Amino acid sequence: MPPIFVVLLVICVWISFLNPRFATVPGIMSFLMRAAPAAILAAGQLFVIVSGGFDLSVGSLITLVVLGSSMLIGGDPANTPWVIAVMFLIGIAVGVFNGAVTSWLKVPSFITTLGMLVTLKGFALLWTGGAPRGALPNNFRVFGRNRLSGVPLLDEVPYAVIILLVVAVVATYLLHRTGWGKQLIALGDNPRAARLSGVPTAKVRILAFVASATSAVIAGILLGGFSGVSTNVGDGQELGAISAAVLGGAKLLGGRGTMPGAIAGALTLQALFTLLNLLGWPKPLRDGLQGVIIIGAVAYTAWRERRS
Amino acid sequence: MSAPVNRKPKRAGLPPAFLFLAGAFVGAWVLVSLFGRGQFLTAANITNIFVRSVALGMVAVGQSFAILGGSIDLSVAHLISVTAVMTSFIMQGDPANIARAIAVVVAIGLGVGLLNGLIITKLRVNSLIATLGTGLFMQGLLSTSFQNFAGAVAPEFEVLAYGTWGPVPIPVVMLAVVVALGALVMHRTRFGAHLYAVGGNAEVARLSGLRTDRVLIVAHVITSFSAVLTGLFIAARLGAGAPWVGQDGVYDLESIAAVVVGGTALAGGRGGVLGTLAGVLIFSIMDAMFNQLGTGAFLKQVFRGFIIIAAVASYSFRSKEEVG
Amino acid sequence: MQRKEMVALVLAAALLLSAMPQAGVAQRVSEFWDPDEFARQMALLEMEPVGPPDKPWLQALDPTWVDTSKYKKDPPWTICFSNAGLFNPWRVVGFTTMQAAVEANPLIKEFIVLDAEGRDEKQIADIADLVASGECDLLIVSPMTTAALTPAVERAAQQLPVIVFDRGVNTRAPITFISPIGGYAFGAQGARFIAEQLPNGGKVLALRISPGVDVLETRWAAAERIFAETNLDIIGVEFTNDDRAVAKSIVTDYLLRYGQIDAVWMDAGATTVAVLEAFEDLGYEIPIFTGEDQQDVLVKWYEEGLTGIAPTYPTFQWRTAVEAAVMVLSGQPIPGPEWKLPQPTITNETLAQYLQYNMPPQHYALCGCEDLPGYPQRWGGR
Amino acid sequence: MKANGSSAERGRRDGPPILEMQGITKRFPGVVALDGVSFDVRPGEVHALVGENGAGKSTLMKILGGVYAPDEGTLLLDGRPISFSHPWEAQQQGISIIYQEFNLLPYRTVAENIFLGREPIRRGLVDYARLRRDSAQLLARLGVDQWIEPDMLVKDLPVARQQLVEIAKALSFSSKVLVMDEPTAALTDREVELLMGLVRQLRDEGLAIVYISHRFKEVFEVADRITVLKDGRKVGTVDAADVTPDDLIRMMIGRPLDAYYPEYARPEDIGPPLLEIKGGGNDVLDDINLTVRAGEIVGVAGLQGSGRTELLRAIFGIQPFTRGTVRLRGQEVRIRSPLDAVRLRIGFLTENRKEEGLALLQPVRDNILLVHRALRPLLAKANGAPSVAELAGQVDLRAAGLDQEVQYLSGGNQQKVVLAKWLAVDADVLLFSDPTRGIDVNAKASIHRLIRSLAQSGKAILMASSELPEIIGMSDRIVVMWDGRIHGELPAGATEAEIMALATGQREGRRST
Repeated sequence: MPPIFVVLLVICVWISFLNPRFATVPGIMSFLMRAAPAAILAAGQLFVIVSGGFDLSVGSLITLVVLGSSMLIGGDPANTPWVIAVMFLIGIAVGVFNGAVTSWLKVPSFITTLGMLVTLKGFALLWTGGAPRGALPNNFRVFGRNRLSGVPLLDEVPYAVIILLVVAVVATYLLHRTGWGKQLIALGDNPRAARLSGVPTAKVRILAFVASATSAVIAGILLGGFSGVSTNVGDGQELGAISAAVLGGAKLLGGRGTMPGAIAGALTLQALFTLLNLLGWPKPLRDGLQGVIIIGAVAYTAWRERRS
Repeated sequence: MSAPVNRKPKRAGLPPAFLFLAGAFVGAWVLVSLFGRGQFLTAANITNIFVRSVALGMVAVGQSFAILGGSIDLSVAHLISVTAVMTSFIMQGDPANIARAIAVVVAIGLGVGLLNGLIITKLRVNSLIATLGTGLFMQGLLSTSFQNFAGAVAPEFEVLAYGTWGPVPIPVVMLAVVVALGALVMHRTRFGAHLYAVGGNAEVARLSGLRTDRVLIVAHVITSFSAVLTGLFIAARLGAGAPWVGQDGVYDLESIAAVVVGGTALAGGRGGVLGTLAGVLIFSIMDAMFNQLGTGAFLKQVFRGFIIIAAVASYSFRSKEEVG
Repeated sequence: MQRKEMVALVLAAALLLSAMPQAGVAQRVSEFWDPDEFARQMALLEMEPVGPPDKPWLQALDPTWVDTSKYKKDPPWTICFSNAGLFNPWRVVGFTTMQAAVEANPLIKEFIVLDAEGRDEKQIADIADLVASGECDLLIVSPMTTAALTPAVERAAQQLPVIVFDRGVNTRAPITFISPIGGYAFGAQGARFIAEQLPNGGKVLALRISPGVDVLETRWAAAERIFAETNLDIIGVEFTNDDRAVAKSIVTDYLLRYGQIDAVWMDAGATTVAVLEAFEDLGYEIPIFTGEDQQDVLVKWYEEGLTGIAPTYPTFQWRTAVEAAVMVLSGQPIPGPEWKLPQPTITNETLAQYLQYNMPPQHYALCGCEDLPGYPQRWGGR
Repeated sequence: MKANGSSAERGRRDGPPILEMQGITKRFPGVVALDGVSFDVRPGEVHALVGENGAGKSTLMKILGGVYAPDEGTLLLDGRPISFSHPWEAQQQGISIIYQEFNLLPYRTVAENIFLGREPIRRGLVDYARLRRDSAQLLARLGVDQWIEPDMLVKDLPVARQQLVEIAKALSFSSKVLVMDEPTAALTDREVELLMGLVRQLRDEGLAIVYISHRFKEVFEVADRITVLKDGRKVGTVDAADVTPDDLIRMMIGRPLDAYYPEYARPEDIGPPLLEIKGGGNDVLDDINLTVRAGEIVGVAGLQGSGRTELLRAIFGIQPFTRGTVRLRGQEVRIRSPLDAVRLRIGFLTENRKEEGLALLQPVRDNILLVHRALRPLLAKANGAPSVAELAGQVDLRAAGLDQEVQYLSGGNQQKVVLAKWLAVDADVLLFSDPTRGIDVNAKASIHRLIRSLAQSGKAILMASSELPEIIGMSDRIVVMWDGRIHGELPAGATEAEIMALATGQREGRRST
């Protein structure tokens, strides 16, 4: 079993030791519900990371989704379905832009998506005039906030958990069971060899950014649902997603990474925060520890690779 | 041998980013004259463009070293906060403490740079993750210990931010000195030449007998040191440091943006300090222009992102390599 | 991973995590605590304001007056404004009101605004820019942080008439500083309400926007004093950055750690609804809370029959800044060097009169904007 | 200086060695690169190191240069044992090396490259004036100052001149031992002459020179002693005066050529033309007319920079033809990118298997299926037909399993994975560029047999190689490139001399086939 799952398990056992409610079905469901947006984002980010790139624009895209939805819906719940559709279209457009600029103009994705991070946040704020406006109706918020009741054995399951499960299965299938996923990993491992093997590198890479952007749209819908309209909702999410993927064993600059690992990485970070919260650590120290942990994880992986 | 020989000598003057700088300047001038209020070409306005460039400029000069070496430093924003807070906390408004405060923050900066360099070279941790980690760690400690503006700088220290030297503001002099020193180190010292080699191709550098680890560590120490300078300047400018000043200025991503807009390749090995200065000035000109055009801050942000992408694309689009 | 390594790692981690000192920060005496000012604000709360009864933005509490005849200038005027930023709905509503107030006044020919994007560093440069441009007849400043902006404002005041509002500066250089009664009154009202409503040992969570801003620091300083005199259990003080997502996460963390919480004291209302939702979503009873005059808070409070209190920090002060500028440039005396505006408090009893269903959720009831051009559409209303 | 030495002139062969390697053994995953090799060189001597690619020359040299540490054995310098953990230490000890792979920074000037790591310092700063002056002197000493100026960027120089910069760089050291690894691979005769003179001069100045080459002409011209390596072992050290080239070949190969290479194609094996190029050209190629038929192996010979590899890259769409027509299986086609070529079932295999052939962190399975997947819809299932196990069997792959990461395979097996990748899509026009470079002798033979059997199964094969024996041993026809053109064509069994004559542009025209 990859190390990250062991770490996750240990932390979860520890949490349930401190807070027995955690080990119950509702406890686990609440935990997964809160971790869902970060886990989905990590899943999306992994597509880009294995291809050898970064997607820093996801945080701002989340903000755009939350603010944009509140603007477009304008308080009328009837607008929710088409607005959600529009958000996915925006996401796809952003993904295509990121991928196309990186593939064809040869701008490193770190820079492309850094530019998009700035632009999208600016656009979202420009649209709303700088502060949250409007509200998200309940039929939008239900995905991030409510639970499906009457599920056998589990009783209540948050929609966010169901969505996470679907995303996890689909993403795992796409990365590890399709020709696209395999070509993506090969592209990240050795772009030149991939190109010379006939891999349509631009198409393959653009799709990775689309996957990442789509995950950001989903995460945005869940986060907007969880807490409502907010201008900072996406801030820093991109670094969290990259950290999660790296904790899950993904190699920055491409060629290695597993979907279950990345999702477990996100869950581990969330579990760690929960644990530190229960241990009474203040928020800044929790962030500080996160820094030490990601360095440690990557150093450990590097050391293991050198040893073998 | 049939391939043509390019006999054009290298170092043909200024880096191409200055073309963009000139473009931005003329563009801003025209736009402000047509649609804006006031004059663009006034001594006061130009001075202000430079003053606005000081904080970002100094740390961006340092960031150029990390990026030129094929590395990156995401911890600078947090180090700026640490520096600003420690400076005013130690100084407590007393000029007698100025030297001690500076000594302490410089020591911290050198230590952080050393730590970044060691984690990257010895533990083989990707620089992005390494500096993200040290940044988070520093910020964690800082925010746990300080929640607010801490102490105050001595009034004499504020000269750094508000004094003038003849008609020239001292901060601008400071920036000029930092850029000049940076350019000197990068273009005229052995270390600079070695840094180009390490960033250009670490394997070639190693086979040529360079101690690449050492070069990269020194580069990171320089980057951190520049963040300390920015931190000192901000403390002087604000009168005190608070644990959020670095992050609020987004000095990590902004400095990277300025460096790459200035023509330094993100992958390393190509570019220079003067380009970075051009990058920083382009951002400042945009600030001034949008101020005078009276359009809001958010529209500027939208443009800024595209400018980063467009500038880098102009350097990279001819490349035949796959870029990730 | 080898099993031995794993065990070693786990043990090391366990040791490290548990050995770390618990929440190591002792609460220091706040530099923002000023007992005299506290007493003064509490007194002002009881006072009747001077000024037109239907225009609270022109009222003043216990005013002294400053002569402004030396600033008299022939209209039309150019008024400049250095804004800290538009980073929350309160500022957006206020700024909208300000722009409308400028438009409503034909004597102002131009209104130049620089937005500092929430950065002290930029605002200092902005103010220098405005002063250097030579176009401003008067400068209004809404500072980002008090200490950082003081020198810049002092400098500007040497060359221009300056009016400061909202957050203050540590100098008497501006002609006047416009603000409502103040943070002590705001913070104390909420804390007293909670203290009255809760039994001994009641669990209270305090949520603050961010540190370092005087108008916010004073709110907590007063609340902290009052809580210290009770037997309430203050389980935590956290910063939300005015972000609903952060606020909801923090409250959820606390509920998971402590179970039911009896009251939430907040220094602003922007995240109030998100905080209450955290209780709802985890199946806890909605506690006693403090809010502000945002419509979303008021509507939820009213419709769900909750118990709360909403001290206000009226957005109409943005309008006051424009009115004051006009008075200064006309040479009329204005309240100064401090212009204290009234600061109404919304309670369960007075709640109904502040509900405005036609206005958006983040609209502030005390905008003082109802008679300005473009109302209500300009503020997003119907 | 002038190249005035005659081949009779020899260096000293007396005195103690300055550098001694004793019983050096170095293992890599899956291969023993060096097995108990001893070697020494004396001041004022040129000691040639010969052997086929994969014999262990480069490994030995990298051990000398501090790149690798030996697993066993000792290094003695001036009789003192030494060990290097970093190339820097080797330099400090006075050992300088011209590596075979280009070791230059493309975006730095010639002068900066030459003195990298040893920039002259004046008052704490790099003395760029002196840097330029010293570089100019070095280039003048090499006799290339009319082509290469100190301020040129390396990336703007053609390959052969980069090689000269490389040589200038090695000369700039004031070293005791100079190691040159195939320094003439990219040079024209004239440049080679210059270099030979220089080597003699350095020798006379008392430098110990290790000269690695497989061009016998040069070896016999400058070497005092010759050491032959084969399969990682030392075959022997001989005085250059005592042996003939034939002796050396026998020592290197250890068996006659015809037993080593598979048989040529018989006329009845050869089918219709699969690849026809008429008037092909681009910035580096011109007037390329070439036909490759099913069942035959066409060898492409030529010096580095002659357009040999560029021809293959043009066909494969990496630097596509901008002129002329290409017909594939009788159909006219346009190939503008590798993807076009792959879609037309053209396969490509180069000596740079790690850079151009393989995704090293991925398992054998995913590498073999990479091309196959690239040709299917993106969202098609990853696995299924064709059978990877069968393909692996077809190329005689030796791996721990199909899930083993290819980074852990030996060079020969890695090349087989690349080959299997193309077999998976049934590519019937295969372009090989130095397919056996850096691979040990047995694996080499096995790959040669594999290539021949592919031809026999009806595939058209175009094989470029820098090794003349390989070209001669494998090709049913040989085209020789010079100056971006096909300078001539030779039938199977042509001699090295015939090929070199065409490759150096000395002889015009073609011999009929």
